[in-house]
Amino acid sequence: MSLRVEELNVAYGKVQVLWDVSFKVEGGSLVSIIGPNGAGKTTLIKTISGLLRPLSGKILFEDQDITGRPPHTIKKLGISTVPEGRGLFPNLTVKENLIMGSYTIKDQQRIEKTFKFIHQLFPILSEREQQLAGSLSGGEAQMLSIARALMSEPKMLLFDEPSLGLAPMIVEKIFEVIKTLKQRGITILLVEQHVQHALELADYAYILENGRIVLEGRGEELLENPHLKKHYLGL
Amino acid sequence: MDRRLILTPLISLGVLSLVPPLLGFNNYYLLLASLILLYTTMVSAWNIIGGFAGQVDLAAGAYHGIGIFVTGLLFIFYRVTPLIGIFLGGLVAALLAVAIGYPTFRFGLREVWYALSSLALVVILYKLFLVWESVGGTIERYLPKVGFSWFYLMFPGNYLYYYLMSALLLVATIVVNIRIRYSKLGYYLLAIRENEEAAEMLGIDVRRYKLYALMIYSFIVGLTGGIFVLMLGYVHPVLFDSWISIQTAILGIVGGLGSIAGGPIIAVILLAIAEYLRVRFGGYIPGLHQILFAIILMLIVLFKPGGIGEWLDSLWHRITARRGMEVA
Amino acid sequence: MPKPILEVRGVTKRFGGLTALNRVSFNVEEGAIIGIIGPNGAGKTTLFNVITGFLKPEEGKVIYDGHTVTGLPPHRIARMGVARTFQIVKPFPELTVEEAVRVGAYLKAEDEGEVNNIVDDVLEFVGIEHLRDRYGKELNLIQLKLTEIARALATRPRLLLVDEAVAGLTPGEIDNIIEMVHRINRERNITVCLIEHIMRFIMRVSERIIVLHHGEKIFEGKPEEAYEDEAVIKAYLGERRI
Amino acid sequence: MLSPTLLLQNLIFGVLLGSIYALAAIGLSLIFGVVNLTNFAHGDFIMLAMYISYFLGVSLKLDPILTPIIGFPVFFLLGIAVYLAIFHKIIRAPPLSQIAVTVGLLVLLRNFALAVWHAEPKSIPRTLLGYSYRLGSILIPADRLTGMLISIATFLILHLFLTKTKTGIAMRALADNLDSAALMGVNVRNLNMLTCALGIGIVALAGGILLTFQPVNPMTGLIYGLLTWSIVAMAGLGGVSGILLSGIIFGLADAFTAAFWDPRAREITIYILFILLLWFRPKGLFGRR
Repeated sequence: MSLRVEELNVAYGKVQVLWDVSFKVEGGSLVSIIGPNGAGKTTLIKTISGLLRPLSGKILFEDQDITGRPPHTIKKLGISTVPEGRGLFPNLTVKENLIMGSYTIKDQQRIEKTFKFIHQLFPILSEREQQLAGSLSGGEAQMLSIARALMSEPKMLLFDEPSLGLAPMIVEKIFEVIKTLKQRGITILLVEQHVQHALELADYAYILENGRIVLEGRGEELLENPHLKKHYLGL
Repeated sequence: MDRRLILTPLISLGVLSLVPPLLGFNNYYLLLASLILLYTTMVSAWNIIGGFAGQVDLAAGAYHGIGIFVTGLLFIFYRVTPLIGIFLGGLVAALLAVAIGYPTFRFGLREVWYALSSLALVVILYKLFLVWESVGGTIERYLPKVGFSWFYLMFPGNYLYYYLMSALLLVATIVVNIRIRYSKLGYYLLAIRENEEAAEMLGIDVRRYKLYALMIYSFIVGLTGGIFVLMLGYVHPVLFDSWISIQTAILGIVGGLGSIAGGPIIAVILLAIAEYLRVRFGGYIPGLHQILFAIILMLIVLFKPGGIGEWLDSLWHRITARRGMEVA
Repeated sequence: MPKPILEVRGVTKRFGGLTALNRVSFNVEEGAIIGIIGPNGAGKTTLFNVITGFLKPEEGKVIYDGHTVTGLPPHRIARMGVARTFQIVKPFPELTVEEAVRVGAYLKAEDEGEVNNIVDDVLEFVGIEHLRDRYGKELNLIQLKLTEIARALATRPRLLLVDEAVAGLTPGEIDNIIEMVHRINRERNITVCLIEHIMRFIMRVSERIIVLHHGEKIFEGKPEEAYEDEAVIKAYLGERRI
Repeated sequence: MLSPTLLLQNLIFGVLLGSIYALAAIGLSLIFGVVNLTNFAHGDFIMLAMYISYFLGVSLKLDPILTPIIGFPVFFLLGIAVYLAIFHKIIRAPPLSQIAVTVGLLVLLRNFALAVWHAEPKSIPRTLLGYSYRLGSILIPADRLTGMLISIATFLILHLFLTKTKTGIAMRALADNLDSAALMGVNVRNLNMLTCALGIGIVALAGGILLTFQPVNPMTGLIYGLLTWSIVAMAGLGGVSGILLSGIIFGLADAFTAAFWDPRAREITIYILFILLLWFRPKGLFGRR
């Protein structure tokens, strides 16, 4: 068992956003959480990564309780985040963004090795190394955000809407990358509104609506599920 | 609401008229009391721009100084009666405020930058009058000695008259506060303070209403300068005093943003304590009263951000609620 | 055929390299309820910001009631009869609900008496009279959204733009909003333009919808037809790969 | 009279002065940019640094230019103390609260100085650098020249720190995006504390240099506060080189006003420049943001 979330309740001030959300992500698997805008997807990612404190509930990573811990300690345990809207450092160069990704790693040799891997995975980033991250195109920026998350050699990756605002061709590419990462054995939690892709890739998936899990099942199953259209399109 | 407009001035005038007999008509105490009322007036006026409109204005020292110089110089150079001079001082202060405020709001200066540029205005005017030898310069210019005169508002050796003038101005400012708070202007200013975009979308010309608030505030602060210079008897550039700006904003914040009673009440109390400290310890710890202000300000902002006004308001609510029950 | 109250003609809005709106054109007939939907980042809120004057488009214009309003500041446009609510609520935390609605009511009222009447009327219409003396900071999300609608209605608009009214609400609360939108339209004769992300909601409210995707209008027509439209399904579900 | 010599003389004066002003402002810029804290008391830290320098100069007979050797570590620790006691509590507070609390701090520091050193201006009795170099008819005061060299060296070190070390890059990352920095594993609290310590520590350098040629009184803080904020406004968070450049621009404005109008009018030019800048270039001259 890699990540387990139990009865999570989260609020911004007086407004509760998540209600009794429970799910689990087995080690090495890819789990998608699908939901429309305002369903609470970003809140969920922020809570797991430590940026938000839940009202109640538990988050367990490798059977260790990480509920309410500050984000930098969670990162050190091996959970890396690709935040909503990339969350890059626009006034830092591409290289510096990647260095920030390896912030928790002390061993310079390991960092060099990861750099090589990143450059294989995203050749475009090595071309743009000295460019400011703020000048990248949407697709490049998303790749940098993923690459940055990989720099710490994470056991688990959290993706918050990686397809947001990207052209269809780029979206294809991004999901290819996610697939590759899954094949390399990284546990992945993917939060998306892009139903098709997210479900195709997923071993297991949950539908989040208005802060509650309303449907769950295996990826392909859900894709064929007549209720999905109802829940998602309102048919 | 109408009752409040009649009751508030009556009650506050009643209270304020008790002070001179309590002080035994001692001239020195009356001078101190008048100063306290003038500073309190500034706090009450600041509430319009700072409390209602939410702009951290630190230019009170500038408008106060303008009032001092316009009233003083008109009297010194042209024997213009302060009856007119004080009014003109307020007017010039308001004109200056608009001249600065129009571009400031036009270019969307807010928060830190508004506060800094308004504080810079005080220093600019101070130095400008220092360099501008024909009206300012480094030597004090004294008001002419005319003896006891109603026409020139000169009452040598009797500060009771100035005390009454200051008291009237304070009460008038509080009445202005009440009038604004429960009118279109007041609601618009509060909406701007709370959320400028939402206010815009409700049809509020944000810039224009901020300017209105700034004009009223600077006009009143200009008037305080006019009365102040009559008591002081001379003009000097050092009277463009940044401490006036800071003191006014501190008391306004401690009193509670937007609270009509909070600012004046807290100002009178703290300024009285400050005067006591200054007289008692000023010889060996010159800045003790300022330290007191600073500590109270920091404590209030850190631990009771609503200021004293919030507490006063809830007290008022409780009293009126109980009265409501008795009626029922 | 009723005349359009709002015409959007070839509006293009760019942010740096990103084209948020690409030559978007459509009309809104007086008295209609029209829905604008699209996935996250489709440019919906940008469109509202252009219509209400918060943003100036690079190309194209917005015509309201026969007058070109592009380039006018938001308060002028509001004065002409356009009101809106915001995707992320913009409450007045330190004002009571009554005072917040009052702020809106001053726009068209002649005197204090009329202001009071508008406030009473709107609070009752929206059904938040019981919240009258509560401060903005004490309200929950649905109460904030209703207050925002009340505030907008108090300006006596002819056109109301509603930006994602139901995000984060429970199904019961959504029903409440749907009914409210119908009543605003029918009883107050206000043209309503809704932005929504959740299709289900928009289907139940509007006769006609416009679908935006990556800043372009990809569909305009009846809601039922949208389900059959290839481009819309692709935009929402993604391309089905073989 | 606009003689070329006079022009050149004041050009040099302005650049020397400006680079020292920039050194006084860089700490404010760091704290404002990285910690995201509006510090109205920055000028009063400069004033305090000048007094500390004066104190060390009088009691230990230390040359003011050398006082930062003691002043820097003291102010570094002071930065940590102020962060933990005050700044830490208002980091997420609205601007008004930050302004109010740091104005309170300003008043405290000013009156502390007033109580200890009284209102009369203090200046250092003597400095090793009380002489001037002569280039033809042009004078280059040694104290200011040394000040500029120290300033430029500091800027160079700071630049290397911010671009070559992990901690420095993390500081810039924090300025860009706080949440993302935390997600990268940065302990935000500790880094904020370090930034405050560094920002206020550098003030000790500036204070020592300033005292070699300018007296200090308790009101000095207001003037330097407004001056350093003006520099930050002009630089617009455009990095250390932006601060150095805008410092020099204000230094030139200062020197030319003093020479061609009136030494007392220096602040008039500087603050009018500041206000015009806020109106017409709110994002600063060199800023990317």
